[in-house]
Amino acid sequence: MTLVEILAALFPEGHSVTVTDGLVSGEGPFRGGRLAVIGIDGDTALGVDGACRLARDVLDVVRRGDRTPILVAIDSDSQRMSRRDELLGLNEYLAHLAKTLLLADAKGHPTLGLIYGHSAAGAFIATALATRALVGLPGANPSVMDLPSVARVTKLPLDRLEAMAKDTPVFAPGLDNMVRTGAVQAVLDPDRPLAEQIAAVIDALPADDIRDQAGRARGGRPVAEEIAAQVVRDARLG
Amino acid sequence: MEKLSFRHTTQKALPGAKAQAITGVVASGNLEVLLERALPATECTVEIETPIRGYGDVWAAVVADFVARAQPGGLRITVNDGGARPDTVSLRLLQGARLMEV
Amino acid sequence: MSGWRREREARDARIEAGRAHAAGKVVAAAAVVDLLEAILRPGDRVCLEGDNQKQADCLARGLSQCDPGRVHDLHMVQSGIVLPEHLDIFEQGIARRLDYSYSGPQGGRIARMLYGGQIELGAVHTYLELFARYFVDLTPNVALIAGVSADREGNLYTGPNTEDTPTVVEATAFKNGIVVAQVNEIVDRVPRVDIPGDRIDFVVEADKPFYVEPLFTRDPAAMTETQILMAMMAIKGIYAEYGIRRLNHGIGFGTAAIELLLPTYAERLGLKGEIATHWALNPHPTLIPAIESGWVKQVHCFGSEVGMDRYIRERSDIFFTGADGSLRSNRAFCQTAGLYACDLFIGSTLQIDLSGHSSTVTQNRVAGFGGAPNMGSDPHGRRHPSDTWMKAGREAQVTGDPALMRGRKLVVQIVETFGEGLVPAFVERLDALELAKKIGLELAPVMVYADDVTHIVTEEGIANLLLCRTADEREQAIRGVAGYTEIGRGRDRAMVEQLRQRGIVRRPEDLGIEPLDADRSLLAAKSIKDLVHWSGGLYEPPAKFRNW
Amino acid sequence: MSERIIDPAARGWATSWYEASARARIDGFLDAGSFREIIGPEQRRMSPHLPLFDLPRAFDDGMIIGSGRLDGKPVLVAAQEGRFMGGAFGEVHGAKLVGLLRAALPLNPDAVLILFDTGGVRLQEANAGETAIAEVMRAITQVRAAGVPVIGLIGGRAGAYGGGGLIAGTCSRLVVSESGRISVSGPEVIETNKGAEEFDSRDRALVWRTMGGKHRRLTGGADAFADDTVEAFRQAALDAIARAPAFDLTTLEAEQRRLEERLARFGDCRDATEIWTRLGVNDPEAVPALSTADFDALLANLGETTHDAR
Repeated sequence: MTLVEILAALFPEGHSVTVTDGLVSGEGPFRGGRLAVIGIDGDTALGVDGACRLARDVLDVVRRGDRTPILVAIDSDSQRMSRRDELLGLNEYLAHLAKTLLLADAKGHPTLGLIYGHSAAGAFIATALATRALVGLPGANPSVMDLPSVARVTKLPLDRLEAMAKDTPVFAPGLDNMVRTGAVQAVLDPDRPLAEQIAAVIDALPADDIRDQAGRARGGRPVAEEIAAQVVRDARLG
Repeated sequence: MEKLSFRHTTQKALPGAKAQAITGVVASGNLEVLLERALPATECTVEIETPIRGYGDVWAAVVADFVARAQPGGLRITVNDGGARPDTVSLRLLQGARLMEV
Repeated sequence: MSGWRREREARDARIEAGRAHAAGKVVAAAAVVDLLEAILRPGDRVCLEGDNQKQADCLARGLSQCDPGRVHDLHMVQSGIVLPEHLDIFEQGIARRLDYSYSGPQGGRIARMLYGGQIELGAVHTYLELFARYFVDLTPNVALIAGVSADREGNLYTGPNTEDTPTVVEATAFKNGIVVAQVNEIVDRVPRVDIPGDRIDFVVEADKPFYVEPLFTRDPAAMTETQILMAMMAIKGIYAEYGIRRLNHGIGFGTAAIELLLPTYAERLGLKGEIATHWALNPHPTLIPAIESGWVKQVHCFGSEVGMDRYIRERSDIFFTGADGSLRSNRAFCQTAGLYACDLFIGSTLQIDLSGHSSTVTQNRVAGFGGAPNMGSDPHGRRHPSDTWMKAGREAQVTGDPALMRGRKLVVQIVETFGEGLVPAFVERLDALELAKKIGLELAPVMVYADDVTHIVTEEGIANLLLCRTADEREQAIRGVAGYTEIGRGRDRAMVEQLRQRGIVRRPEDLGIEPLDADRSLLAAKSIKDLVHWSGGLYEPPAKFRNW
Repeated sequence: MSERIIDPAARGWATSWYEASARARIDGFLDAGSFREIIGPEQRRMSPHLPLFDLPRAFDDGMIIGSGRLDGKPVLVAAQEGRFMGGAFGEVHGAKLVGLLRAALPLNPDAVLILFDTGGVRLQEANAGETAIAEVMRAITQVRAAGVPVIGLIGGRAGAYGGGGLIAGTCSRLVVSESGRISVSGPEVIETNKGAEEFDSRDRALVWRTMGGKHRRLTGGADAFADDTVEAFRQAALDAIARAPAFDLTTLEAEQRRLEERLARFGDCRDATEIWTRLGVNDPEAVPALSTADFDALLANLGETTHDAR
């Protein structure tokens, strides 16, 4: 689905969501209230300027004090790789954006990520992965790094990596693998009304971060949950 | 990865009461050594995982010299190797034994 | 017409042809190719200056762009084959025959080209040997050299990296040859005259400053405990034992570790003023802490080192500097100093065989020699005594009249038993022999011959070969410090133990050194930044060595 | 007979943070003998994935966690070993930090300390690493919201790159040394993707003045600048705990203003030296060579680099 199709499906009565320089922002009527939307469209890389603008939009929603849910719709590149972005402290801008989403969530705004295209690395962590729950649409393609690049860095032959990727979700790119890792809670059905599905996810948002539980149940992260739980069990102040 | 395992008998137990120690880091040309006081007083085992295949004889010689020199009786020693040279291995084993004697 | 001035007349004609592309002596960088095509003749002997440090790179690029129809079959007689252009000219037919000394980064390509017959090789020399032949049978017709600046008369300032230039110019200019100098800038007045203008025929204003490789910079951050242990053994087991004051160091990490242990470990051993006071050495950044701590009396240099110029300028009590204040180096003199006036050479190598022959040649690389064999040999022409030299002589003396005994220079190989990628440093047979056979060298490229080596230091111990009395003892002494290499594991343990009783093989514990004390905290500087601090901000390291 | 020539206590110089292993940093940093490791190496909770790639594993997966005391205060601490797989986040590595942060909520320590040393996500376990980073960031905000400061310390070989840079940006306070680097894309990554004209990764002076500790401290990307010693980091951490900002709307609105102002003031700068000039530094070329004391004096004169907006 394209962003236009997604917005049309969510807001049949119309909306104020605009896309400028690949940055998505606005809102529309939703279940008697509003649904705020921020995001990145068109495989756009996220740099300092974009992260700053999206964060401001999130803070605007939080400042209003209601409990408007926030949808983070993502079809992005990775973080923008440039000398200027790093010079200006891209890590702070991306972290700030993630923090605004996490604050919104803590303040009672349901936050929901929706990945409908690509996303990778810092852009992914700062946006869709900083929500209470992340869902995907078929065809979405999140990745940390594409396999040819992994092959270059790990010095392993590409065909061997491709073979390994088939039954090792922990490193291979793609939506299915992120589902199995637990990062993506569910894949929506494009043939069913989208607004209903989004509403259902929002109504059933988990109270805690259960991504590691899902990762274990789905086999994509076999040990993370157990390790984290053991740490909580064993930790004592000395 | 190649797995190697050696078992030696020593003349005595390694002095000291420390239950375990770790030294070194798994990095290129380096290794980590975990030592645990877990065996009868005159036994010592050394288990190794190394990414460099075909150096079993060298490992055997390094471990035998270490055992003769340090008399690490009672120790279960486990090595994660990152491709260290024998002299580095030898140094880390001795460092580990000394940490256990404290 | 007299038959005794033909060289001079030919020279005049070439200069005349070259003047067409010059304003007086000055040639624009864009006219280099025209100039070279005008002054060069097929079959000329050409010295294209370059060694393991500075490079006449603008002239090298120019030569490689000459028309092989006009300039061909040159005989290159030069210290270094370092730049790609140095070999390109052989592929293009511009050059055919080669006599050289050092090849470093081009070692692999030179081996392939020798094997493929693209180069007709005279010999691989040591620096001094090649310099010597410049004055006997390899005198250049044309020398292409590099300097920092020149005036319009050709007076040349070579700057801190003088290196080979005086030697090359001496041989060329005084035997009817032509000298072309590339300089970074033309000035009204040079800071000091390193080469008088009447020896320089053309001055090319280069498009960019000549390249210098920071070959002698060793980052203390990369120094390992093993190298520190070896350095401790060398200091306690050799420097202290023989009282070594006059010396030369190679460029490896082991010797750099020694330099960094002088103000710490050696200081605690009470050796200050007793060892390592007078040096034939490039300005190693790792020597800064020892200099600053008052260990070093003086240093003469082959060349300079990138980033060290300001420091040297402010330490003229230690270094040789000109009236302008900057370093004056000279490779030929410093090599001679290393050969005759030093009591010890210590350096690293890639392979040592069971007799003690060593080589830096591997199966696919001809690295050349540079100066190590000059420093790393016992000069039979030496006639002045020193305590060190005499002590070594006594150890080596087997038979004969003690009154006719002469001393020995200490030639020490300091090697880790395994190199990069677990490649053993000790071998049955040097790869150099295989390579010589493969590419048809009459003489195998041996760096230091066994009869010159006196000690081998490894992390396992020191082998004193002076004290060995038979070939068998020598082999077992070498095996006895060869660690866990196949050579080391093949030792006769009982015999090595006997050699140890006689002090021929010495372990760290025999020297009172605990291997576990070999810690990086012993290094006087643990990073390049520490070296900058030691220098009071005078050392300016190249960007690639910075982490701040 | 061997003699011990070097008495470690009498060496006369301090342990370098940059050079120390993660374990040595913890040992020197916390009150002597107070560290209690959680999931120690003897439990051998190693990566289940690295063997697939024929790569060696570490007993602690490069993440050492536990509790201890800092000047008597109970703290939780996590340290990355930058030499093992570049300190990168894998499944076990990340889960240990997630668990530690979750444990902070019931235990309520005086602080959680994260000793960063990471290149980002471990490619061989990329999805697990990336998800763990997201989990860590969420957990940090929860710990901060509960009133427990989370202090990041950056001065290791690997710096704080990739997701490590994002986690750092989520902490209450950051202490950095000159060697410390904080960034998202590494120099080589930028060069590979955008060419050497955009970023020459071999120009190390450029790397450090773009991503290094001094630049980050000058621009407010870090809150304290420490000498490269374990003791200096310990002192700086103690100071940081005492004055950590809350995690609330006020703080994030202040951070929003701070970051917007940075874009407006410096957004057209090509090089760090231009930024430093605009900050009021008289001799920007001299900054990289300044000693810590001189650099602190410079910071005091500038007066606008310290803030609570994080």
